[in-house]
Amino acid sequence: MIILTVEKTKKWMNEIQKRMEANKEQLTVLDQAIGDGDHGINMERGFREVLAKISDTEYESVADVLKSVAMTLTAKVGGASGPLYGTAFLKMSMAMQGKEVDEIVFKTAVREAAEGIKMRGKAGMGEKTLYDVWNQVANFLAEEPAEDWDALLEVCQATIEDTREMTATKGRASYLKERSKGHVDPGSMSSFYIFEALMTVMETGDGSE
Amino acid sequence: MIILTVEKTKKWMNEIQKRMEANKEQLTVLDQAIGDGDHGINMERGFREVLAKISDTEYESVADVLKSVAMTLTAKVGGASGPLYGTAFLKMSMAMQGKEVDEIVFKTAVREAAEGIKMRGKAGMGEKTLYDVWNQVANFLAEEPAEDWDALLEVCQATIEDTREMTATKGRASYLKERSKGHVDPGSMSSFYIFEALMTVMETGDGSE
Amino acid sequence: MKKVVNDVNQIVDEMIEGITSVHSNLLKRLPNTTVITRSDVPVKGKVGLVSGGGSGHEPAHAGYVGKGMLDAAVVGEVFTSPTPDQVMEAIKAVDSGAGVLLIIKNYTGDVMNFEMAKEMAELEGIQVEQVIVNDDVAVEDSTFTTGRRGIAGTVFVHKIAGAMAEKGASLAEVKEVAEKTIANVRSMGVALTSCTVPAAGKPSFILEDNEMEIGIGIHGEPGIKRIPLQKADQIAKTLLDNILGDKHFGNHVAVMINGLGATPEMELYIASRKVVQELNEKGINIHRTWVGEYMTSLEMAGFSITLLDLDDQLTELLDKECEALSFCN
Amino acid sequence: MKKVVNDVNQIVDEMIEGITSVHSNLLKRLPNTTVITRSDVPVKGKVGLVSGGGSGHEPAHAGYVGKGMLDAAVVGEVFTSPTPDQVMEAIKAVDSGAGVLLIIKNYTGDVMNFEMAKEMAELEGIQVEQVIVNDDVAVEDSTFTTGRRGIAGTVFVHKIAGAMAEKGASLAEVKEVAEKTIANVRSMGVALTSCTVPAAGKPSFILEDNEMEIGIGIHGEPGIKRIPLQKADQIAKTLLDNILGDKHFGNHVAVMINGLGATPEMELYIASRKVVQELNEKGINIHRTWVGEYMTSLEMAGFSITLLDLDDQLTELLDKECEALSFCN
Ligand SMILES: Nc1ncnc2c1ncn2[C@@H]1O[C@H](COP(=O)(O)OP(=O)(O)O)[C@@H](O)[C@H]1O
Ligand SMILES: Nc1ncnc2c1ncn2[C@@H]1O[C@H](COP(=O)(O)OP(=O)(O)O)[C@@H](O)[C@H]1O
Ligand SMILES: [Mg+2]
Ligand SMILES: [Mg+2]
Ligand SMILES: [Mg+2]
Ligand SMILES: [Mg+2]
Repeated sequence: MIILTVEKTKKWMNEIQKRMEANKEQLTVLDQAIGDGDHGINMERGFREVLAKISDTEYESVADVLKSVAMTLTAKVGGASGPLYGTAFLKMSMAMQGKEVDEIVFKTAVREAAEGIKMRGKAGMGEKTLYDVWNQVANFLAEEPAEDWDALLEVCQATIEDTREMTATKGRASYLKERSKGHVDPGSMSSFYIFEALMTVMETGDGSE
Repeated sequence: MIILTVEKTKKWMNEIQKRMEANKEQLTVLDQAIGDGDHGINMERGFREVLAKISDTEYESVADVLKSVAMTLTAKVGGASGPLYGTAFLKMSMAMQGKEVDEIVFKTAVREAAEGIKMRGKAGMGEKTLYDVWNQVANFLAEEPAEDWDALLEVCQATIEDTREMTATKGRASYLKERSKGHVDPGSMSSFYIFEALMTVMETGDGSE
Repeated sequence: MKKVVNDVNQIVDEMIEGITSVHSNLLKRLPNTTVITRSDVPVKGKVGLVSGGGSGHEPAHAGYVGKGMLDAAVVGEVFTSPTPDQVMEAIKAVDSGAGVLLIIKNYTGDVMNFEMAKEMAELEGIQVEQVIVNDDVAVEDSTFTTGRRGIAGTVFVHKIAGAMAEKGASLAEVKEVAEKTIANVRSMGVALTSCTVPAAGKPSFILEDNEMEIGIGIHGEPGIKRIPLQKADQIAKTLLDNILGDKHFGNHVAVMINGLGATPEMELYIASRKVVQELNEKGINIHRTWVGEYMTSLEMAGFSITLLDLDDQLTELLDKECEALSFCN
Repeated sequence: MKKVVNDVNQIVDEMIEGITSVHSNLLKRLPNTTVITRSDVPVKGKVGLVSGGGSGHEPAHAGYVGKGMLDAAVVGEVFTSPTPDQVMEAIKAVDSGAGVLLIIKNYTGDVMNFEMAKEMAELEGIQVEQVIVNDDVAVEDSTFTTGRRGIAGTVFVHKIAGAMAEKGASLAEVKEVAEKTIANVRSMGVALTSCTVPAAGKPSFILEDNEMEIGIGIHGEPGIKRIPLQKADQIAKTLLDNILGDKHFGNHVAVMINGLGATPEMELYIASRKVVQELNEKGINIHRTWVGEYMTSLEMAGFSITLLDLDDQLTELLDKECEALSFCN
């Protein structure tokens, strides 16, 4: 069964953008605690630009949309999150190239995205970065069907909570060493919104209305 | 009758210093309102230095003490008040040169001090400066005996109150134009302490205890 | 009050030690004074240039001491004019027989203290002249009052008089070109926050979160009015309009956008952009623009704009090489 | 938040316009980019030097663009690394065939974005090398973590690599001397107050009236510890001791006392005085000390100290003339 179409993908981006806008301050506050206080600003700017880019463009395939998303994030976000999310969406696009996006393709794409993040950021599990969320989501999808979105979100949420107790060893929070404990990783939080947005799209039909 | 001796003059400076120290903040706050917020700091520093200078020095005459005071104020205060008070005490010293300080000499000295301030500061009556106080005190002494210290202080106080309603045309407060109204002139206030200190010395005997 | 200091009573002394120990190749302190001079004073045959004032305006004035600018800077307590004896020491140290020009900012205290020093120096047979800088258009220009303050425009006076003296001009000639510069320079500033005099320990005034003070002085003296915070372009235009409205400027000017202490360079350049745009639109050519901190007010946030009307002589002197730390590059 | 701005979303754009319109003789903006270059790039036969990073650190990095230093500065959003496409534009603009060296400060974002640009440029056949500055001793030096931050010491790397490139050295030679400089430079900072990212509108962190943060990063990242405010001499000694304890320094160093934004020059010199004293006592010769704002953190109050261990080659390159606005005089 095809689970992502061009329209649905656009709607996904739309839903992400709404969340980044609504949570811009929350993400920034999280980043002020253990980073440099710009994560919400970066994400809001990035997905605003993504919408501006994709809204009026006709796309042939989901892969094409996601390539556009990747390019825009890479060119407009900057910081750590720009290359990481840029790479994630680029890897998804590459995994979907020439294919319709059924469950198998989707699962492979998420795994590829997680691997891309790992390659770009040189971070492994438990280093208190957004890789934690992407990797756990990819792990979940390897075991479970891609329709139990609630369960998937629970995984995200649990991982975010896990980052709270971690000592950061990558990214800006690593400068804090033990003092980074007790704070949720901002990038993990923004990743949560990406999957939450996806769930919303998945649960409300094909978005072709 | 001799009204100022070397000892009494030293005691006068002592009393001034106490007041400048105690009112350092008040004078500074007054200067913050219509100036640059350093008048208390300047006066406290100046008379601290005066005491340091005169305490351990033997003087032949009141004129010599006051010359020392004048030099110290001129060299240690700076700003507008340094040259003005320096000049005032220097003119007093000059008027007392070679003389014992009886009432006549004292009165002449205060008038000379006021004229010195006028010459140095190029300010006339009603320009909202310490000249107002010195001039009114000199005027009072021209009419009244130099023993009615309470009345003299009343003159000072009334003049200070008068400065409140004036629009400054000299000194830093003049930049404020009408906005300088409603605030007492800091220099007039410090002049008040100088005369109040004098009164204390006059009323507590010859200070030779 | 949060400051990097040891003892508030030693600030000036320690600052002077810092400046002269760091820049010992260029500058020296006259022993037991608060005077900083070029290391090679007196410069033979050259008119000596002395300026100074209260401290808290750094890099003024030590930053302008060097070949082609000042010979000496006399440093007072924070925001307090230095005393006559200190100015006198500076005059004696820089005089090589060609006389000395005092460049004074128009504040009652500065004028009186420098004038007393001038009188003392003349008694010792040194030829001394003075000029009084009064470039701040926020204050009314009146002979009945103290008149206008000297602010950032003073730096151009240092530069131009300095270049003239370096050329070997006479005291009268140096004074003349300094006075021409003063006649041609206008400034005005704005504050977003107050400064705190270290010995006072508390802010000199309070501006609410949405307020700014237009026409601020460099000692935190109030300005023309207190109004709601505006956008950078609007602020820059207000200052510029006041400056251009005060005097007729020709079509060739030098510009200074001067940070008052805490305003990031980023913001100074945002304001500069508007100034350049406005002058371009008015057909006024900008010879050169200086953007940075030149005449500060401790850690005050805000900035001033200065315009100097140029003729051929002023342009040539402004462009001459010099070696003072904070202006010459 | 009180800032001289128009629209928080246009800050970077307007700042770049301000810088390039004021200094149009020296600098230019590559059209439709956030890249500022020397007006004469590419310089024939010379290795191109590109640096950059988030904005908010002015005068870094545009102030270091000029003959003898950088060829281009790539400007990101406030405290946010610029994107690969912008870095790529800079690389293309400065490459004259001799290759390009990227001088990157060690932040995850900067490293990733610059590396992506390097990959892109290599695909287009441009020879690109990179060095990563990590001078901040407040952070542990570890290969398992992100490692140390690049802070004010970066300016010395710009200067020395720039002088080497200007001499006509090869890309490998320029990279080698840049790496030597990185190996020889150490810094550490302290904050007295926070900064406010304009788009965030609120201070990045809160320090109480009696607190300071030792080991602060230039983006307001926390440091080693938060302790009660100390005297200037004590603070300077703590920073210096950490630096000297981190590496063996020879007896010939260059020093930078770098204001983070809102700290008056007066206070920087008070701290400098202690640094000079301490080094003198230790018998370490100071080749030269730079005091001023070189690598800021918006309007943060505080400062950093940088020491560069010099040998003959580094000394010669450090002393070479250059024309960048904020370092060369
Ligand atoms: N090496 C890394 N690998 C994976 N994710 C990282 C890495 N470094 C940082 N991150 C993620 O990036 C987030 C910060 O993003 P952002 O604030 O936008 O960038 P910056 O740190 O450059 O300001 C962190 O919360 C973390 O999740
Ligand atoms: N021209 C003047 N003539 C007489 N008194 C003056 C004059 N200018 C200023 N003053 C007095 O000096 C006082 C300010 O002294 P102070 O604050 O120590 O100096 P400054 O104004 O240089 O900071 C004013 O309150 C006023 O009384
Ligand atoms: Mg961040
Ligand atoms: Mg005052
Ligand atoms: Mg004063
Ligand atoms: Mg960032």
